Amino acid sequence: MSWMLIDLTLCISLLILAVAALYARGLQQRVVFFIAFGLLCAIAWARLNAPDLALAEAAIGAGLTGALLLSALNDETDPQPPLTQPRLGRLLTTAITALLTLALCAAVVTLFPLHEGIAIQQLQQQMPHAGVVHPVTAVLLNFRAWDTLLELAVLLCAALTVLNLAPARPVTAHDSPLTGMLTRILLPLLTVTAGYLLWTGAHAPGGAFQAGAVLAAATVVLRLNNNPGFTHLRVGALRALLALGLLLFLGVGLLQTVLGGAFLQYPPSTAGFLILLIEAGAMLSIACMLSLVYLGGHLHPHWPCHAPSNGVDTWKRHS
Amino acid sequence: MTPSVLLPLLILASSLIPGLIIFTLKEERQRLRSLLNLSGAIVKVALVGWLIWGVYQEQVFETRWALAPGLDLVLHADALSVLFVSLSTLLWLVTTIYAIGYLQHSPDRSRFFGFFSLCVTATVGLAMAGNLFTFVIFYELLTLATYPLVAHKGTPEAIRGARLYLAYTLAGGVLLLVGAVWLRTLAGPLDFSQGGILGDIPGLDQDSLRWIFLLLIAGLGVKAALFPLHGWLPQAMVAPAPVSALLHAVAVVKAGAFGIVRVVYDVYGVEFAAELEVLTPLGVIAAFTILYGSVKAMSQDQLKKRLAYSTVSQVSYIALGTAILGPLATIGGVVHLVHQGIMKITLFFAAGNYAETLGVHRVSEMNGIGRRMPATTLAFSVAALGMIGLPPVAGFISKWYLGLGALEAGQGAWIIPVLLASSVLNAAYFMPILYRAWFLPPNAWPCENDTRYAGETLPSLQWPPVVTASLALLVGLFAASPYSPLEWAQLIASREYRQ
Amino acid sequence: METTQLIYAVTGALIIGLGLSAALRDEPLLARIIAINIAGVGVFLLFVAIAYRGFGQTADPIPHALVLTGIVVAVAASGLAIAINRRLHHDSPSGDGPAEDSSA
Amino acid sequence: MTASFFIWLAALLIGLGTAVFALGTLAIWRLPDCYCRLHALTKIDNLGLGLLALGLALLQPDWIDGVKIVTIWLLLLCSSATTGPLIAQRAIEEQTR
Amino acid sequence: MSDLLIALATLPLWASLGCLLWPRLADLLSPLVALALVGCSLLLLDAIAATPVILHHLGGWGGDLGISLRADALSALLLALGTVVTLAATLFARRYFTDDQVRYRFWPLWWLLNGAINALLLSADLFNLYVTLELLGLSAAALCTLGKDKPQALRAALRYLLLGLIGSLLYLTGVALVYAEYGTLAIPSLAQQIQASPASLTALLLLSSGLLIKCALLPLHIWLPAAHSSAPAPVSAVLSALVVKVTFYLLLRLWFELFTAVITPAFATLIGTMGATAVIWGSWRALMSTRLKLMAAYSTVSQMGYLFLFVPILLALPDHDSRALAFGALVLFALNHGIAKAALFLAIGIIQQRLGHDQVDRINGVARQLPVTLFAVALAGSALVGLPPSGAFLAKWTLISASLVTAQWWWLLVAVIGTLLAAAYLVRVLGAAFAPAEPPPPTGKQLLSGELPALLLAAMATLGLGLGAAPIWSLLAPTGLGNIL
Repeated sequence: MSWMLIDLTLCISLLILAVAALYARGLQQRVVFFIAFGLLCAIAWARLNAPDLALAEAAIGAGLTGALLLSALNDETDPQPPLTQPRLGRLLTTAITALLTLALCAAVVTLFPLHEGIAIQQLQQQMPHAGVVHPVTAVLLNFRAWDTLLELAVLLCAALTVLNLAPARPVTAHDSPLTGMLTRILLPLLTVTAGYLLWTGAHAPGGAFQAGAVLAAATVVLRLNNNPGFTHLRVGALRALLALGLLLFLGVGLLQTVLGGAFLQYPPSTAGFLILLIEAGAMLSIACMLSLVYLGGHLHPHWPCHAPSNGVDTWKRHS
Repeated sequence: MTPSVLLPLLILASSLIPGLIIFTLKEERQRLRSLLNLSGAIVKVALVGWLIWGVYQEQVFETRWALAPGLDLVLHADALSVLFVSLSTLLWLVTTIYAIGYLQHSPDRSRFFGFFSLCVTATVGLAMAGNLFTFVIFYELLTLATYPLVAHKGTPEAIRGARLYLAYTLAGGVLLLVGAVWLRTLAGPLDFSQGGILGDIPGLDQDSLRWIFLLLIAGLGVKAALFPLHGWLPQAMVAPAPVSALLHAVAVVKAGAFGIVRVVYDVYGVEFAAELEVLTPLGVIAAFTILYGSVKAMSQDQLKKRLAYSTVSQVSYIALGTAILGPLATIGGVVHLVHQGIMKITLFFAAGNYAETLGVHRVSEMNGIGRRMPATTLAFSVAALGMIGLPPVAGFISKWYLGLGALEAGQGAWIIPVLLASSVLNAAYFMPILYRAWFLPPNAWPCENDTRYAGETLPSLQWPPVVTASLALLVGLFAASPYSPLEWAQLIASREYRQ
Repeated sequence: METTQLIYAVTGALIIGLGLSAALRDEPLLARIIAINIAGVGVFLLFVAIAYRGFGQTADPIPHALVLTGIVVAVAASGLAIAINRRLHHDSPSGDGPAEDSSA
Repeated sequence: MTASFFIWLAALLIGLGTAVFALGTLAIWRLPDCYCRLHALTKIDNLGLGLLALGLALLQPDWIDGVKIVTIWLLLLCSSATTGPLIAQRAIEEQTR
Repeated sequence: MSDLLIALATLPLWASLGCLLWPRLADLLSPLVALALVGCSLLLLDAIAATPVILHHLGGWGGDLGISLRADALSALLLALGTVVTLAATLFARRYFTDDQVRYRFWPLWWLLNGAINALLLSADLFNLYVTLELLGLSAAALCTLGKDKPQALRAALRYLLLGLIGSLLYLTGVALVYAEYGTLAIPSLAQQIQASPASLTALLLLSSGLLIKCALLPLHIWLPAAHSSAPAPVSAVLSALVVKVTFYLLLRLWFELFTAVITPAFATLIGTMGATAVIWGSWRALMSTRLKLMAAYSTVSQMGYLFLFVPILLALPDHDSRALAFGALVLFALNHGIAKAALFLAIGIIQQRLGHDQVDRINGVARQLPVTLFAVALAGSALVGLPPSGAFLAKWTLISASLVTAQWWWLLVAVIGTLLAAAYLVRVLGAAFAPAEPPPPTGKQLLSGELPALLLAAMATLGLGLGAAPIWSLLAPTGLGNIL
C-alpha cells in the first residue's frame, strides 16, 4: 500500500513539472523546469526497476539536453513567423490531440494485466548464448544489434549536420578559478566512471551509451573553463573518431557473414569480447558526437576539409 | 516474327525512327534531314502498298503486345484501317515535299520535322489500332505530337491557339478514356470486329451503353470538330501551312471522324446502334454542323479561316454517312473520308503558296491571282469545284452516294435538303474566290517575294497542289476501277453489314 | 502489480498528450523542442510501465533497450534542431553572413 | 541489540535530514533576496543531505554501498561550493549592469 | 540469396563512412556504389521472381526476438525504384555542386539518407522501422539545410524536422501499444495475431497519423512545399520521389498486412477523401505557383493524393484478381511518379542553374538554350499527367475501371479533374518554354552531361514503364500483400 502513495506523488509531481515546463512564462524558467522534470523522471525509471534508463535519462535526457537548451537560451529565438496558425487551426489541433490522448488512456487501461509475450520467453531461452549476462546490453548489442547500429547512424547524421552548419562564432571565455578547481576534481572521476560503466555493461546496468554520455559530460565541464576538450582535434582525427563506432559495428557484423552465419551473428565463444570491442568504439564515437552536438561545430569552420594552411584555427586566436 | 506480325510495326517504325533521328540533328544538317524525311515517306508508301495487296488477299496482319493483364496493345490491319493508312501515308509524302520547300528559311526545323513524323506515326497507329484501348493511346499521342506543331512559330497567338487546342483535345481525350474504360468494365476486351461486338453480348444495360456512346462520340467529336466542340479548329490555323494542310485536313480531323466510324461500325455494330436509337441524334448534330460550318465560312475574310470552317462542315459528312443506316450511306461516308482529304489538302497547299509567295492571306487581296499564279489557282479551282460537288471531281461521288443512302434508308426527307443546301452554301463561299481570282484585274500584291523563281513559285511548292488536284480528278473519273477508294469503300460496307 | 503499471502508464499517456498539444502550438523553437522531449519521455514512461514485472523481479529488458535507443535519438534530434536554429539566427538578423560560407 | 540500535540511529538521522530539507525549502521560499536564498541553497541543503546520506549508509547491508553514498555527498559538496559563488558573482554583475 | 539483402542494407552505410573518411575519394566512390546498388536490386528482383519472400534473421536470432530483413515483391520493386533514382541523382549531384566543400559535406549525408531508405524497405520489425524513420527524417532535414538561399532552406528544414519528430512520436506510441498487447514486434508474426480490439484500433490510429504527417497528406502537408522547393535539386528529387513514397509503403504494410482485421470501410473512405482533396488542392496550388520547384512540390502533394485514392477502392474490390490488378496499378503509379518526378526536379535544377532563377513566366526561350532538358521536362510532365506512353496512363486506366467496378464513381471524377489540372500546369510550363528567347542570360554554363540523367529517367518513366509494365503484375501475383490478396 505504501508504494501506491509514493507512486502517486511521483506521478503527480511529474505531471505538474511537465505542465510547468510547457506553460511557464519565460523560456529560462521552462528550461529549468524541464531539467527538474528530467531528473524526477530518472527517479521514476529507478522506481520501475530500469537502472540503465535512470543512468541514461539523468546523463543524456536531463543532463546533456538540459545543458544543450541552456546554451541555446542566448540565441534569440523568434517564434516561427510564417506558421502563425489561425485561431480555428490551433483550436482544431488541440482538440484532436486531446481526443488522441483520451483514446490512448482508454486503450492503456484496457491493456492490463499483460500476458507474457513470446519475445520475452524466447529471450529467456536465448540468454545463455548472448555472450553477456546483463539482459539489456544483450538485447541492445546482440539480439537487436541492427537497431543500435542504425541509432549510431542517426547520431552520426546529427553530428555531421552540426559540423556543416558551423557558424564562425568566437568562443566566449568566462573561466574563473572556481571552475578550474571543479574540473580538476571532476575530470578524473568522470573518465574513471566512464571506463567502469563500459566494463560493467556486460553484467550490470551500464554500457556504451551511458559511458559515452558521461564522457560528453566531461566535455561540458571542460567547456565551463573554456577548453574545447578532445573535440579540438585535427579534422582527419575528428573524422576517424566520428566514424569509429559505426565502422567497428559494420566491420564485426560483416566479418561474421564472411565466416558463415547471419549478419551481426557473434560466435558464442568470442561474443563477449566482440561486444566489448564494439561498445568501446561506440563509446568514443558517442562521446565525440554528443559533445559536438553540445559544442556546435564552430571549432572546425572549414569542415570537412583541412583548415587552409595560412588560416589559423579560430581556437588558437583566442587563447 | 512472321511478316504478318512484323508489317504493322515496320509501317509505324518507318516514320518513328526517322523522326527520332531528326530530333537529334543540328539545325544546319538540312540535306540529311530532307533525305531522312523523304526516304521514310517513300518506304512507308511501299510498305502500305504491300499491306493493301495483302488485305485484298484476305491475309491477316496483327501484332499483339500485353501491356497489363487484360490490356493488350493490338495493331490489326483490316479494310477500314488500310483505307485511312493509305490516305495519310500518300498525303504525308506530298506534304513532306511541300514542307521542305515552305520552311526553307525558318528556325527550329529539326524540332518541326521530328514532331511532324511523330504525328504521322500516331495517325498510322490510330488507323491500325485493333482495339479501343490502343485507339485511345494513339489518340492521346496524336494530341501530344500536334501541340508543338501548332505552337511552332512561338508567337503569342500561336501559343494561345495551341493552348486552346490542347485544352479541347485533352478534355476530349479524357472523355474518350472514361467512356472506353466504362465500356471495358462492362463488356470485357473490345477488339474491333466486323459488324460490331456489343450486339451479341447478352444482358448489357441499355442506358449505360447510351451514356458510353455519348461519352465516346463527345471525345471523338472534339477532333472531328462536331458543332459545339469545333472551337479549336479556326484558332489552330495560326500553324504553318504544311501543318494546317496535313493535320487539319488529314491527320487530326480525320482521326476523330475515323474514330466515330470505328465506334459505330466495329464496336457497337450499326444495327445494334440503330436499335439503341443513338444514330439519329448523331445525324442531326452532323447535319447542323454541316450547315453551321458553311454559313460561318461565308463570313470569313481570312482564306485559311474560311477553309477551316469548310473543313468543319465537310468532316461532318462522314459523321452523317455513318449515322444513316444502310450500305450506300456507309460507302458515301467512308469514301468522303478519302475524297475530302485529297481536295482539302489541295486547297491548303494553294493557300500556303499564296501566303508564302505573295503574302496574300485574305480573300479580298486575291484579285487576279489566277494570272500571277495560274497552276496553283487552277488546282485551287479544281479542288473548290470538287468540294461544291460538281461531277468530274471526287466530291460529287460521295455526295451522290450519301443522297442515295438517305433515300434507301427512307430518311431522304430531311437529308437531301441538307445536302443540297450545303452544296449551295459551298458554292456561295467558293465561287466569289474563283471569280475574284480569275476575272478581276490584279492590284498590288502585299509583299511580292523576289521574283527569281523559274515558274510562279518554288518548284517544291508549286507541284504538290497540282499533283493532289489531278489525283482528285483521277479518283473522280476512275471511281469504278479495282483499287479505287470507292471500290474499297464498297468492300468495307459489304463486310460491315451482316447479310 | 497492475496498479503500479496502470498509474505510470496513464501518467505517460497524459504526458504524451500534454507534450504533443504543446509541440503543435506556434511558439519559439526552444519551447517546441522542450515539448517534443517531454512527449518523448511520456512515450518512454509508457514503454517502461509495460516492462514492469513487480517490485522485486527483473523487468522485461526489451522495452528498456528500445527506450535507451529512443533517448539517444531524441537528444540527437534536439541537438540538430538547436544547431539549425542557431545558424538560422546567426545568418538572418545579423545580416552580415559569415564570409567563409559558400553557397551550394 | 546493536542491529536495532543502528536502525533507530539511521531512522533518527533520516528524520533529522528530511526536517532540515523542509526547513531549507521553507527558507528559499520565505527569504527576501537572492543572496540569502543562496545560504539556504548551499549550506542547509548540504547539511540535510549529509544527515540523509549517513542514515542511509548505516542501513546498507554491505559497507561498500555506504561508502558510495557518502562519496555522493562529498561530490555534492564540491558542486554546491562552486555553484554558490558563481550564482553570487552573476547576481552582482546583474545588479551593477 | 540473403547476402543481397545485407548488401542493399549496409552498402550505403559503408559508402557514407567512406565519403566521411576520404572526402576527395567521394566523387569517384559514389557513382560506383550507386551502380552496385542498382545491380543488387535487379538481382533481388529476379530472385523474388523465383522465391516470393526472402527472409534474413539478423544476428541469427530468428522469429520474434531478433530483427529480420525481409524482401517481397512490393519492397523489391520500390528498392529498384530507389536505387535507380539514387543512381541518376548521384550522377547529377556530382556536376550540380560546383563548390568542393559543399559537395564533401553533401556525400556522407546523402548516403545516410539512401541507407535509411533501403533499411526501411527491408526491415520487418516495427521498432526498427521507427529508427529508420528517424534516420530518414533527420538526414532529409540535414540535406535540406544545404539549400542555396540559407534562411529559407534552414527554416524549411526546421519545420520539416519538427513535424517529422511529432510524427515519429505518434508512431512510437503506436508501437508501444502493439508491443504491450501482442508481446512481439516482428511484422510476420504480428500479421497473424492482430485482431480488432480497442487497443489495436488506437494503435492503428496513432501509427497511421504519425505516418500521415511524414507522408504529407493534405491537412498535414504544410512542411512539404517549402522543404522540397528550397532543397538542392538532387535532394528534392529524392525527397519527392522516394522519401514520401517510402512512408506510403509503410502505410500500405500497416493497412493491408498488419491491421487488415481492424480497418473499417469508413476509415478507408476517410483516407480516400483526404487523398481526393490532396489531388485537387495540390494541382490547383501547383497551377498557381510562380516557381518551378514550388510547382513540382505541390504536384508531389497532389500525386501522393492519387495513391491514397486507391485505398478505399482496394478495400471495396470483391474478388481476388481484380484486387491484384488494382494493387499492381497502385505500385505502377508509385514507380512512375517516383521516376518522373525525379526527372522533373533534376531538369528544373539544370534550368535553375542555367538561368539563375526558376520563375515559371520568365523561362521563355529555354527551348532553344536547353533543348534536351526541355524534352526531359515534357516527357516527365506527360508521365506525371498520365498521358499514354507512360505507366501512369495504365495505372489511371485501371484506377478508373476499378472505381467503376466498385461503383464508387466519385473517385473517377477526382482522377479526371486531377489529370486535367495537371495537364494545365504542364502546358503552362511548355507554353512559356516555346516563347521566343530573351537575350541569353549572363549566369549559368552549359552542362550537357548533367542533363543526361534527367532525360534517361524521363524516358524510363514514359517508354520503359509504359510498354514494359506487365512484369510488375506477374511479380506481385504470388504474394500480393499480406492476407488481403
